[in-house]
Amino acid sequence: MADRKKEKLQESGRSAICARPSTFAQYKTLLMKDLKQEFRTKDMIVSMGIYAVLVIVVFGVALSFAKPGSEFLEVSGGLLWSLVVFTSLLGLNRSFSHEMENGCMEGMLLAPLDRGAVFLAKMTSNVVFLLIVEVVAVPLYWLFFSSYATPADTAWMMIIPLLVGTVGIAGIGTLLSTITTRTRGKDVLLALLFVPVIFPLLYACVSATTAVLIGGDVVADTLMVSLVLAVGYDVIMILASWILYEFVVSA
Amino acid sequence: MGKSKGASPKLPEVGQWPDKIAPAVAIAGIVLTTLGFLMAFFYVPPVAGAAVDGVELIGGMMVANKLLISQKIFYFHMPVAMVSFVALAFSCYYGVRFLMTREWRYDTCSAIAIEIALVFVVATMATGEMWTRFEWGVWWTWEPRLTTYLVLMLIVIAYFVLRSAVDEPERRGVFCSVIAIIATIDVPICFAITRLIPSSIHPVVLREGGMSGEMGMCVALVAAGMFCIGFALYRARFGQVRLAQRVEAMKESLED
Amino acid sequence: MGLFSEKQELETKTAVSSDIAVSVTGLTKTFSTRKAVDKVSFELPKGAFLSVFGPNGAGKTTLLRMLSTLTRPTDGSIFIDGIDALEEPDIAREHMGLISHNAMLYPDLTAEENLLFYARLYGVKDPEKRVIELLDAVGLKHRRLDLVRTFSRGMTQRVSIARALINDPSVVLLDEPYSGLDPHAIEVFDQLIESVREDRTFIMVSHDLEKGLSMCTHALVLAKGRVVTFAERGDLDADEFRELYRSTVGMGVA
Amino acid sequence: MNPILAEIYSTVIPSAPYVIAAYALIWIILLVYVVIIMRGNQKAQKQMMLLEEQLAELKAGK
Repeated sequence: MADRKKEKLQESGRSAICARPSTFAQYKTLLMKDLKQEFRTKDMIVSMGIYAVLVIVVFGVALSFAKPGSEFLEVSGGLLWSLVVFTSLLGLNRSFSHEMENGCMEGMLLAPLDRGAVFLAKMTSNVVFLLIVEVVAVPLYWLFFSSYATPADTAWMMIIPLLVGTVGIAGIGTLLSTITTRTRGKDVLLALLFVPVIFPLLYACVSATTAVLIGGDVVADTLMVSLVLAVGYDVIMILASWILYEFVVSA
Repeated sequence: MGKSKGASPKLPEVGQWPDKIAPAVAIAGIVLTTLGFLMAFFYVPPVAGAAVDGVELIGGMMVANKLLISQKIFYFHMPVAMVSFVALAFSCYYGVRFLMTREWRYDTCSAIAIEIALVFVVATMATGEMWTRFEWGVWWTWEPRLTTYLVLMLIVIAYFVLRSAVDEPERRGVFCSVIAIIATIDVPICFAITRLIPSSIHPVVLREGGMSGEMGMCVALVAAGMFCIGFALYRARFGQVRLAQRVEAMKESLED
Repeated sequence: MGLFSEKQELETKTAVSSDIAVSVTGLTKTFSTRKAVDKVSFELPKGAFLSVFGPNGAGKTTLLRMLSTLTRPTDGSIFIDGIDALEEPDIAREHMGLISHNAMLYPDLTAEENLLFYARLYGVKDPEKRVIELLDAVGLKHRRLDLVRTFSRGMTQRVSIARALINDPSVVLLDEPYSGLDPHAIEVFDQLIESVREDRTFIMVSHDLEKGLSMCTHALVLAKGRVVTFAERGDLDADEFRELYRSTVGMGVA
Repeated sequence: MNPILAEIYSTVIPSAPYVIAAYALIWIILLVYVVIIMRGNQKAQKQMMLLEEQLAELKAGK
């Protein structure tokens, strides 16, 4: 029915110059805009990067009295993920700053645009920025704490939980930051909403990362279970966010 | 998401059938919980604790373990937790209804339901806290059940902070409904993940184990009682909030 | 023949003859208890210019936001070019453009990038050509590679006009476009509106009575969300209208 | 009481305060909520009386 209607409108001449683009095309346009804007101003990446380094410095001071040894490996899985969570919180808070500046959010909503495309584009851009910061921060973490302990040789597998976790964080984070971006006291509110909701993903990713860092037999059982659950969380939550996004963005 | 054309669906309102049975349900709740309380302490045998080097004949049974009274907390702890989940599920249901029809009444119902959930989660945390304090001698352990309730309480608190942070009614309704839905999806996942992933640091102590017949019956009795109390509280709060809203509406109509 | 009968049936379904550009019936918006817009109805022929007047809080902006599909009305219907804006918001949006006091442009993108972004969102055929054409029309072709952040308020507003016209809309909504513009910028703005006026319908919300009256073909006065008067410019006596306007604005403020 | 029996019941006394506290807390929390509802009702009723007076004046005044 919709195509026939579209044909009819073509004939009506007035909006002849508009051929409604496919959702993927709109997704690409939105994503390109986000990336171009961010790589030009770089305010989100730079602030997240500096914040991550500062968090590592705080960890350094906090652990300066801990005696090095294998226990450090058990702890560092959690430390890494607290670094990722707080850095992504900072990034998510600013993810809509460009949109809010000149009322551009409404400019987007005026276009015949599938709201899901907005969600996916913003989520993808958040994932990209988070990964860039993680690629810098995680090796830096191990550099600074190399004197404490060297992780097991399976440590490179840490990339998998990091990836799964970042996608989950960006998914849910985009929905929650769309909610909190227009409210008072938005940074506290985003953290207050974000941490409990992301808790299961965090729990699974920390256990997966710790298993990978310690290596040996622990890897076998916990890693697979944790990753499967983390991916499960991602799928459920991102689907729910995608469906709910339409209500939230046009509220 | 078309507008609901035609007669607007029958909105939950004060004075409908639930309000007629609310007082009776309240009394039933009180009766059932007191019965459950008495049953927990006098009818159901205490759970066996650590072994004792010796045997004693008590009440026609050979007892070789410490008898734990502290486990009695469980008979109220579990039902209260169940009610809090059901209340959250109701809040999610009304949230979905609000998003579909944008009727304000559903937003009010969703907020009240999650308020009931908060009351019962706080009760769950209180009883859980007492049990942890005695069972493991510490005020808090990151044991799966406790952490899940903590996460649930945090989300519900976040719901109310969000509710007060947004002024515009339409936007507040949509945001709060979405959070109620996300919370209802998130909590079961919390439950599952914290149980399925064996946290290597300290193994999950599965205290409940099998429930004997009497224990199960007692829990069921208290649970029924708690559901009645929860329902009665919901209706009472709903009546009070509706009265306040009607007063507000009158104030506004008198102004212009 | 099938297609033809199909078209016929579509026309009658929307029950709006083709020369009516905007038809609004019984439009209402209630925020919990307060009625921001209360049963507003009017019809505008193609090419009309409607000025909407009224005191603060009369519901002018809410009305405009509903017309532009940014806010969902609680009740009533909106037809843009015969399309039901509530049933098919996306198709209605293809026919509309909005110019408001905030420019809806990304300060860190250049004027050209901003317009290209919106052109691609609307799916405009051959966006580059269209963007250059529009920027030329608003006299900013030579500044198209500069960041919008570096533009003056007047220049930003002109790029905003170009943005609103990117999809060649048949209905253009103006939400207090003059706020923050100096006299020269206002004059340029008016010329631009005049230049694109043929065969397009405009709805403008503004406090500036003289400006609104001079440009409009229809006038609508709102107070407390309800229509006070809706009249053609022709059979409107200017002084009587000013008197009416002053009384409604007075009543609104009390 | 022979030692074994004493040991069997050894946990009862120490656990008593916690059990009592647990049940008391539930009762208190529910009571607090009921009080909140009642106070809300009273506040609303008071405002309603005020409004009725205002309405009466308006009617009388017209």
